Parts: sequence; C-alpha cells; structure tokens
Amino acid sequence: MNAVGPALAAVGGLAVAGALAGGLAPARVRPLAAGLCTAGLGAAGVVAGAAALGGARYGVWLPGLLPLAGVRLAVDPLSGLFMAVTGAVTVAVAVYGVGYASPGGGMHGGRGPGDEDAAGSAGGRHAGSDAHEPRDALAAGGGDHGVRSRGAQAVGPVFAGAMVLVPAAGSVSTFLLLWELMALASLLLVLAEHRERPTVRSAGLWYAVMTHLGLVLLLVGLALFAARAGGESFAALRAGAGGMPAGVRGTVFVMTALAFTSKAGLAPLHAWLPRAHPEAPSHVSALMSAAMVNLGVYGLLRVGFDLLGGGPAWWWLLLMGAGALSAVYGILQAAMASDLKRLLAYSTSENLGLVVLGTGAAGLFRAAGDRPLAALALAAALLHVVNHAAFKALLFCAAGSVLRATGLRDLDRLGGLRARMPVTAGLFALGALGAVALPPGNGFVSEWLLLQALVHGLAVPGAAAAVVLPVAVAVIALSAGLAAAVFVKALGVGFFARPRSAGAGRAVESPPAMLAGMALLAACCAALALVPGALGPALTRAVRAAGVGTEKPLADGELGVHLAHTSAALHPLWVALALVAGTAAVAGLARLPARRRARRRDARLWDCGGGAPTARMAYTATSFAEPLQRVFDDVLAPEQDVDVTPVRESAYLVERVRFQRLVPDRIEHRLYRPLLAAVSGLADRARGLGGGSVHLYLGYGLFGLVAVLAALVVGW
Amino acid sequence: MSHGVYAQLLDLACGVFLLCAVVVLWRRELAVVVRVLAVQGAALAAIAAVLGGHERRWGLLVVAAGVGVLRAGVLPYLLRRALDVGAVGGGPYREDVSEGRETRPVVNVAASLVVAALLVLLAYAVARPLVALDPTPATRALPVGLSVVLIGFFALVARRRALAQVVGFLVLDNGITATAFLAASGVPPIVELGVSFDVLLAVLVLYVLTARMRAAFGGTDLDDLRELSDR
Amino acid sequence: MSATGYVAVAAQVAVVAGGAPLLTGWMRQVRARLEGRAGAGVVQPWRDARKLLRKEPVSPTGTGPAFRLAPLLLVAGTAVVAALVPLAATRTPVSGSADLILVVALLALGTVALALAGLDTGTAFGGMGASREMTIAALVEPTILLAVFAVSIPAGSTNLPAIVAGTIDHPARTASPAELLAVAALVVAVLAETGRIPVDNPATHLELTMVHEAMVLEYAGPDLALVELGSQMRLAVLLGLVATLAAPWGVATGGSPALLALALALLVAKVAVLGTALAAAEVFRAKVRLFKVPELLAGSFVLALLAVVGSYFLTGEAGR
Amino acid sequence: MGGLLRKIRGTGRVAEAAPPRPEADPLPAARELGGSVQVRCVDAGSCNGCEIEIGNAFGPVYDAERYGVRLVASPRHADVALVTGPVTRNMAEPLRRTVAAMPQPAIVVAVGDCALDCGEFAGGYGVEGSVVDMVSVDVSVPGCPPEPAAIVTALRTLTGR
Repeated sequence: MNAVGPALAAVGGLAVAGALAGGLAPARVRPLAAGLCTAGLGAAGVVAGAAALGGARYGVWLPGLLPLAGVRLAVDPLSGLFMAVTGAVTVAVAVYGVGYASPGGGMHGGRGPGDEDAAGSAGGRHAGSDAHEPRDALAAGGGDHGVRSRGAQAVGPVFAGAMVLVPAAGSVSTFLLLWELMALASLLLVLAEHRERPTVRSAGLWYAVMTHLGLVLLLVGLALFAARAGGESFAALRAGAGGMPAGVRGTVFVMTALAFTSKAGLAPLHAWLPRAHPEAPSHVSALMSAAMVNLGVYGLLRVGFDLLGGGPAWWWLLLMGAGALSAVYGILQAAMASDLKRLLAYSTSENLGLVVLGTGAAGLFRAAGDRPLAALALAAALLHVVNHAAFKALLFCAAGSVLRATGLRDLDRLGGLRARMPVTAGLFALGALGAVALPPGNGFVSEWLLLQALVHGLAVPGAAAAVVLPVAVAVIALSAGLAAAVFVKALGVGFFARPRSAGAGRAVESPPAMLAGMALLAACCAALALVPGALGPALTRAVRAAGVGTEKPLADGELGVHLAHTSAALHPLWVALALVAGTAAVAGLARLPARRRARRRDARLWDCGGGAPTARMAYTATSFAEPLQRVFDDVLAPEQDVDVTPVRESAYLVERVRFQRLVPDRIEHRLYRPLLAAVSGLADRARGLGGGSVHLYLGYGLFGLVAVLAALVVGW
Repeated sequence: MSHGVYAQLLDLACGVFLLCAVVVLWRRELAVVVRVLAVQGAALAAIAAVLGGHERRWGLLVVAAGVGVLRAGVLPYLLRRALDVGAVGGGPYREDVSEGRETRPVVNVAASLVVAALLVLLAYAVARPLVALDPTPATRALPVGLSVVLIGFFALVARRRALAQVVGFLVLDNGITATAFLAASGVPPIVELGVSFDVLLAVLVLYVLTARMRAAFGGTDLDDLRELSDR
Repeated sequence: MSATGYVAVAAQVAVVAGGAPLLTGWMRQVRARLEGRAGAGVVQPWRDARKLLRKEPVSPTGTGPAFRLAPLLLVAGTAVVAALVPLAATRTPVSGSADLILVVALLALGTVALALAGLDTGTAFGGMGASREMTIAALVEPTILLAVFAVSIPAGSTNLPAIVAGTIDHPARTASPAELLAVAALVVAVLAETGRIPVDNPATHLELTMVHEAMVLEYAGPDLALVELGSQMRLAVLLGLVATLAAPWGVATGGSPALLALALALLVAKVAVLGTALAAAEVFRAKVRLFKVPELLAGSFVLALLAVVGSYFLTGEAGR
Repeated sequence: MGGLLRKIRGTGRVAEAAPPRPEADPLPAARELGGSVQVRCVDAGSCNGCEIEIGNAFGPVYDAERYGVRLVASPRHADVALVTGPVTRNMAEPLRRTVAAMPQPAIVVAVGDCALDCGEFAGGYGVEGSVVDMVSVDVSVPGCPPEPAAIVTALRTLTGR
C-alpha cells in the first residue's frame, strides 16, 4: 500500500482549502481556520515523506492538470526526507502562527523597531532612549493588514503547500512551476507588514529581484538540460545526462548551482536573506529559514548528483568554496549583528554553508571514487539540514515571541526576559544549544559527523583533497567557535541580566498556541540530539536515492551515531545522561562540607561600592561583539565616525562627542553596489532610446523580430 | 644508516627547517628572528649532511659543512652586528625599540601567518606531480623547500625593516638551496660555492645599504625610500 | 576489562578531581620558589576549597538559574571529560565514546556556561569577561580541532584510546615532525583554554586586564569553590591529555590492576612535570595584550596546519 | 631569559624565616577558615603609607602568602576586608557596601592609626570618622604606618598558621 499518493493529494487539497479559509473566513476565526489547514497540510507532508523514506516510491503523470506538459510527480527517499522536514516544520510553525496572528498580548504582534534602519543595526545606538520606541500600535485593532490580513492568511497555506510539493516534482516544468509558486507566495508573505515598516518594502524588492534572477538562471539551465537530454521528465534527464558533452553538463551545473545556492542563502548571493528574513513576520521567517532554504540544497542534490549523475572535482570544489565562504562570513556577520532576527538570518547562511560544504565534500569523494566516504559526507550534510531546520525554526519562533511581547528586535535594548518569559527563554536556550554545536545539542551530532567525514577523507588520493580538507576542518571549527560566541550573545544579552528598555521590562509570556508550536520544535530538537541513530536508515535510503553510494554510512540499530566503516562512534544519550548525573552529583557533594545548612542569601550586585549598577552599565550586544570585531577588522571593515563638538568659547572644551560605528555587509558593498551602480548607469544611458512615442517602441519590436528572423535565415 | 632512521632524521631536519620559516613571520623582535635564521641554516646543513650520509656522497658532506658555516654562522653574525650597530649607534634619544622590532609590518602578523599556511598548502599542491615521479623520502619533502621559498618571498613583501627584508631574502635562498638538495641530492659543489658567494655579496650590499639608510633617514623603514623618488 | 575498566574510569575521575587543586598548589609553589618566596604549600587550594564550601552561598539580585547552574555544569563537564580521556587505561567501558572532538566540545560547553553566567549578572565586568572569553574561545577552536585532526591521522580515527594505543605500538610516531608540531599547537591552545599566561593572568587583581576572573567576580562561597575547582580540573585534564598524546607510555592497555596503579602514578608524575614546566615558563613570560592574543593563536593555528600537511609529505612515521 | 635564570639562581630564597606563630587566641569567626584567608583591601582614604606596607607584607621578604593569605579582586571572594585610612565622606558608603557584600563569616581588619582613630586627619573636613565608627572591626593593627611584620602577625591570627 502506498501512502504517498493520497498524502500528496491531501497536501494539495489542504493548501487550496487553507487559501480559501484564509481568504473568505471572518476575521475572528481566520487565523485558526488557515492555521489548521496548514498544520494538516504539514502533517500530510510528514506522512508522505515518511512513507517515501520508508522505501515507497511513487510516480504519477497528470496530463490534464496543466496545459502542455502536464504535472509529473516522482517521489523517492531523497524527496521524502525534504518533504518530511518541510512538513514537520510546517506543522509546528502553523500551530505557532495561530497564536502569533491572534490578537492580544501586551502589544500588537509583528511590530518591530519601525524607526530604525535594520541594516545599520550594529551602529552606536544604545539602550536607554525609550523615546525612540514605536508606541503607537499602527495595526492594533484592525485585521486588514499585517499577518492577520486576508491576503497573508490566504497565501500562507499556498506557500507551505508549494514547499512541501517542490521535492515531489518529477519534471522540469512541474519543478519550475512549484518553485515559482513558492517564491511568489513567500514574497507576498515577506511584504505582509509593509504598511507598518518602510524597511519591509526595500527587503521585498531585494528579495523579488534576487529570487527572480535565480529563477531565470534555473529556467535557462534546466531548459538547456532538457533540450539536450531530449525530454523534460526527470527520468529522461537522468537517462540523457550520460551522453552529454562535459561542457554542457558543466554549464547546466554552474547555472543551476548559482540559483540553488542563492536560494539557500549562501554568500556571495545571500544579500536577500539578511533583509527578507528579519522583515518577514516571524512565523514566515521560521518557515523560510528552516524549510525554504533547504530546498536550495535539495535542488543541488537532485540536479548535481541524481540528474547529472555527479561530475568532475571542480564542480564540488566550487561548492565547497562557496560553503566555506558562507559559513565563515555568515557567522561573522551574525557575530556583529545586534538585531536578533538578522543574527538568526546570518546564522542560517552559516549553517547552509556547512551543509553545502558537506555536499561538496561528498561530490569530491565521489569523483575520487571513494563511495562509502561520499555517502558519509552526504549523510552528515542531510542530518545537518534536519537539525538546522529544527533548531532554527525554534529560534525564529522564539524571536517572534520576543518581538510580539516587546516590540523589539534590537538585542541592545532587550534583556531580563528570563524572568518575564521563562518558557520562551528556556526554549530559546534549547534552540541555541543546538545552534552552537556543543553537546548535548542536536547541532553537535551533525557537525561531528561532518568532521568525521573530512578527517577520514585523507585516504582520498589527489592534491585537491589534501589541500582542501584541512582548510575545511579549520573553517568548520572557526564557524563553530564563532557560533558559540554568537549564541552566548543572543541568549546572554537578549534574555539574561536585566531589561535595558521599558519595552523589555513590560514583556509578558506568549499565548499557549505559540508555546505549543515551539514545544513541538523543542521536542524535535531534543529527540534529534539524544537519539540521532534513529534517523540512520532513513539517511541511508536518502543517500542511496541521491545516487551517491549504496553503502550504509551509519550502522543500523544504534541509538547513537556509529560510523559503519570505522571505529568512530558518538553516544549523545549517554553523554547527556552523564552530564545530568555529574551535575546532580556535584551539587550533592558540594553540600557535604558545610557544617550547618547555610541559607542562600540574596545580596545586591557588587557595584564596586558605588551605587547600584543600572541596566545601562550592562554589556550590550554591540559591546559584547567588539573584541571580535577588532580581531576581524580587516575582514569586516567597519565604518567608524567620531564627531567632536567643542563649546563655543574654546576649542579645547568638548561639549559633545558623537561616536558612530557601522559594520556593513562587505560583500554587499564591494560586489552589489558597483553592480547596481553599473546597471543604473546603463539604464540612464538607455533612457535616450525611449522618447515616449508609441511608434518608436513598436519600431523597436519590429526591428527585433526582423533581426531574429534574419539570424534564423542565415542559419545560426 | 638504516632506512627508517634516515627518513626520520630527514623529516626532523625538514620539519625544523619549515618551522623556522614560519617563526620568522611570527616573531617581531629582529634579534630573535636572526637567531631563528641561524637555526634554519643549521637545519639546512643537517638536511645536506643526512642526504650525503645516506647516499655516501662525501662531497655533499663538505657542502653541508660549508653551508653550515656560512648560513648558521657567518650570515647571522653579520646581521647581528648590523642590528647591534643600529641599537648602539642610535643613542638613548632615538626610538631604539622600533629599530630592533618589526613594529608595524605591512601585513599584520596574524594575517601573514594565515597566508603562510595557505602558501604551504599551495606548495604542497604544486609539488605533488614532482613527488609522484619518484617518491623517495627526499622528494617527498620537496614541498618543504618550495614552501620556504614562498614564505621567504612573502616575508620580503610583508616586512618593513630593511633587516627583516634581508632575513626574508636569506630564507628565500635557504629554500632554494633546500629544494636543490632534496630534488637532485644537491648541486655540484662548485655551483653551490658560487651561489653562496652571491648570497654573501648580496648580504654585504644590503648591509651597507642599511647603514646608509640609517644615516640618511635615521631608520630602516623601506617605505622611507619613497622620499627619494622625484615625484 | 569489565571490573578493572570501571575502576579505571572511577580512578581517573578521582585522581583528576582530587589532584587538580594539588596541581595548582604545586604550580603556585614552583612559582613562589622561583620568585624567592616560601609559598603557601601544595595543599593550599584544598584548604581554600574547604573553606569556601563552608561559607554562605550568595545569590546576587537579578541573577537566575544560569548563574546557579554554570559552576555545577563546569565541574560535571570536566569530570565527564576526565572519565572519557584514556589518562590511565585505554580499555574502559567508555572507550568507545572517547572521541577527541567530543572532549574538545565538552570543555567548550563549560566555557559557554560560565560566559552565560557572567552575562547573567548584568554587571559591566561580567559582560566584559564573557565577551573576552568567548572571543578567545572562538579563535582557539580552529587550532585545537586542527591539532586533533593532525594527531588522528596516524591512527585513522579521532577515537582517543585508538590514538593512544597506536602510539604505544609505534613509538617512532612521537618523534615525527607532524606529531611534534601538533603537540606544540595543542600546548598553545591549552594555555589559551585554561587562561594561563601569556593569554590571561590567573592571579590578576586588575579588572581591566581580566578575562576569566572578570566573569566570576560575583561568585561567592560554595559556587566560587566549584568555579575554581572546575578551572583547576580543566587545567589538569588538558595537561593530562597533552601528556597522554605526547608521551603515552605507561598508559595501561591491558586489564591488570597493578598496571593501572602504575599508570596512575606515571600520570601524576607526567602532569607534575608539565605543570612545573608551565609554572616556570610563566615566571619568564609576560601576559600579552588582549589584541595580540590572535597573533599567538594564529601562530599555533599554523603549527597545527603544518602538522596536518607535514603528515602528508613527510614520511617520518615508520609505522605506515 | 638566560639573565633572568642566572638572577634567580643567584638570589635564591629571599623570604625570611617564619617567626613563631602568634599566641593570641584566634577569633571564633576565624576558626571556620581553616588556614585559608582571602583578603580584599579597601583604601577608605589613606595617605597610601599603609598600602605600601601591605604591599611589602605580600612581597617576597615577609611573604604573607605562605600562611595561607591571598589577595583577591572581589569582596565576594574575600573573608577579610583590610581597611586603611580615615574614612572619607565619599568612601563611607562604599566601605559599608563592601563589608555587606562579603559572604558570612566575614572579618574586618583595620590597618594603621588612621583606621583606628583618624590619626593625623582627625577632624578634617572631608573625614567622616574612623573605620570603627562605620563597621564593626574584629582585628586592629596600630602604627603609622604599621610594620609589615605587624600586618602579617595580625593576618596569622586569622589563618592560625
């Protein structure tokens, strides 16, 4: 019995139902109705994915559903893995979204620091200036814009449905259609709060342009592939790939890889990500950061390994380079960011960088002929996709709760939430533990696996492996070290200590629906952290479906992770238990020497005797990151501006000193600015061509048509 | 000499040789750098001696002795003297500290160390086909010579003080010599002799130049030479 | 294996937990003697700990569970590491999980916990210490993992007992350039991880130069005792790890209790020698400026990278 | 480095032989300490003469550290507050806060004549009073400034070594 087909049908049906519910239901029940449909859709996705991971294959051609090529679906374990991950994230986030979109709470949801430029969040602004905070709730009572609007609620299920279905596509046209549907729906969702914050519009513009450039590349690349292979179904592509000349295969790979890595948020094509993810409503950010970016990885795997059947080493070295750059650059920018959601967005760039690094390593090993090792590297990458989805969705949801409760995303003004939102703080801590790649978090398991693959890669012949692997290990280690600093900052500054602004001081805990959604994700994180071995067989099938290796990368039947071919093993459950037992034992032993039970005394903070330290004296996120910024000065190139105003009477007496520092995204400055300037220069020059006369424009059209026909005649 | 011991000794000598090149980039005190250079010269002599001993080519041992005397003894001594002259001649009122130290190199130390690491990887990748031709312990160590050449070159680029540049030049030359030893078990003694004289000459020239610069500019920052330009 | 294995694990934890304060006392004593002082005696850290444990616990206002839990986690994490690392015996019930990467990560967990506790106080010093500590920890990570990579190459595994057993079987490995460079890199990383001179001064009273001390300024009584015990245990475990990797001789590969006792005695001797060398070196060195620390770590990073690369092109290790 | 090594070898041990243990009964609070005393110094307005002598007491010659005394950076780590000087107006409150910040059992040692009765500065316009007036003092060390040996002896009554 094959559960995939009915489940996929349910996904489609619920997406349509959700869109209708979101569009037509009365405002009161709108979020609930749309949310339920979305959650159901996600559950169906999980069912379909799990069935596919269990080994069920499914293929169908529905010629009537669309003109020309029809809709072709093909599901194998690789698509199953991504469908299951997307579906699981969708379920949790949909539950969370019901609460997020419901009215209530101390403040209206989704309102951010409206008067601040998110791009300059690392600047010299500091806590204590409460007058800056946006107090007027723009969209308080109304339900017609923001996340509660008819449009946003109707598009949400469509977005989720498209994401779940993208991995099920079995032909180029179906894939592109679903891909574009996903892109458009996410764009609309990013723009949901455009009335509240002007920065949303700029973010939306960046996102729209970049995602569509990506689509064009994808379209051209896949069209070229399909034309050469003589068919557009994936089966035809797979069959035709072998006979294609190396140049064409390379071109197809590079074009699609550019599009897919941009979707995955890899530097240098990441520019949309740190804009769109913070500006989107938080549950949408969670979906984008935990599910949508994964599909970029899925595309890479599907096209690179499965359809093209692997390739020469330089493809994969290219990917490893992009992954390494993105890992270090992403986490470095995250270390500088003081906007909580921007920080998380950059961290997504880092984690996907690690995933692509692993993917590249898998390709490299495969090209060198070491299939078992390639399978291990790919399994590590896939496991990291799963882990990242779990903890990043949780982190974005928690950040959304903070935003909803305080109206703030700026870490420099948050603080003290541990006391006011204990559950959210605890859940954020759990997610952060996953993100710092330390035991007993879930991120550690996959990074450990990735390191194992690279360490064992020394057996692979070739100078490339010998040169690249040590650098890759160093890159992973550096990004893990910086990630620790980043999340200590996010948790320690954002949630611990005392509130640095009135908004943070008034926070209240989120409604139960939001907490339930987050708890689901937290449970996933915990399960992945403690018994990752349960995923072993599924990973093996997915790796096999990608055509990387038929060998098992992980030994079956283990709770922990046990490499199938070497002695390395990791037992996270035992480590966690040992830590808990050790902590309890130490707590008990430490009490023994006390002769009498001294009561724990509350004392004022040690202030060097000089009066109670105020919240303004506490370290902020910006000051926390300052040493790192100095160390990486050459890479980050911060812009600093000191403005000294002397008093009128004497130049030696200073009245005011203004200090401002901005850490811009350097890749953006160096790569995009000149490009944009060149484009706008060209556009300026082209303006001469348009005189406003309709006849002139029609003339251009005719001229173009004639030129094309002439070229055809000449026989080009 | 048994094969295992030979390989082990050769590797140790090569390891020290490469390490010295890195330390030259790592440390700022010129006195320490000169001492490290002497150690590197000794390691170079050791490489030649081990090769000569293994292949029973006594000529090579003579070359090793010559190389040892020149590179571990004479050249460091000359540099040391140049350094001392700078320190003493400056008197108490000059910024002696900056003369004895590479205070602000063109490329900062942390970055130059990372660059050195990448250069070593590059040398390894480049030398692989050569090693594959005839994988003996000596040829396998070929990347060491090549990396030292690259690191020496980089030190020339990255350092400001004239003396540090001389050291960079000598490291570069040590690397070339080591490559010759490792690749072809050494060059004929007469060629080696000629090269060594060239090196000595070059060091003497730079020595004089350093003294002149100090007289003209009161320091040995090579960027000061820009002032000589007409423009 | 069975019974002796469990005994070995328990003995390792006990020796590290009981001996770590003595190691610190010994190092202070060496230092005092070199400085012409008499010194407080080797057991002084234990006296300090006993006194602190008897004192009144204090919770500064505004601190939460993170502040209370961090010292416990620091000690517990280090104890787990002490159980995992084959300091005295390679065949123990936990030797399957004794992964070098896991060990490094568990030690980092303690750092992270303490940094969070520093931020939790909300004082300027706590934040400053946490910020500096995390900066250094982030930069140490590449060095330490690359050194791990280098020492794992000959054994083909990051499993510590496998590495140690391999080195015992092929003694020539310890003299190979790759191994020497890796150990040198590891030593620098250990200095940075444990906050010794030249990275941090454990005896400083000046808030502006503090790294580790600044984070723990708010701890008092039993909490402080645990924080100090935790950092002493870290030092002991890391020195033990370096000793075990650089000179694994004496580590029991079999199951006999006599061998185990000998191994423990040798471990104490090796760590004491390393501690003496470290303390003596600290007399001669000054602490470097905070922003010169990256230079030091970049140097040790290059050493670790050379160790990895060197193991490709140098054939030194006769065992392969 | 060679020079320093020669210096170390040439100098040898400079710490003077330990004088006999002071006879005075240890304080009841000090009995809890068991040979380990952490000290936080508070300069409540002294002329710095006492600070110099405290510095000497912890120097190589008197070497107070051999009796289990150690200077620490925070009153939270301290068992003993070593207070010097007449208490100035600006230091009165910080002094009280420092003593309050120490975990119990906590001991206050007043060092120098000024700490005991304001000494030379008695009646000064900026002087709030002596240390005794501000906090309860357990041990006092008279002298202007007191000799390092006297400071060491006072601290030894606390460590009991």
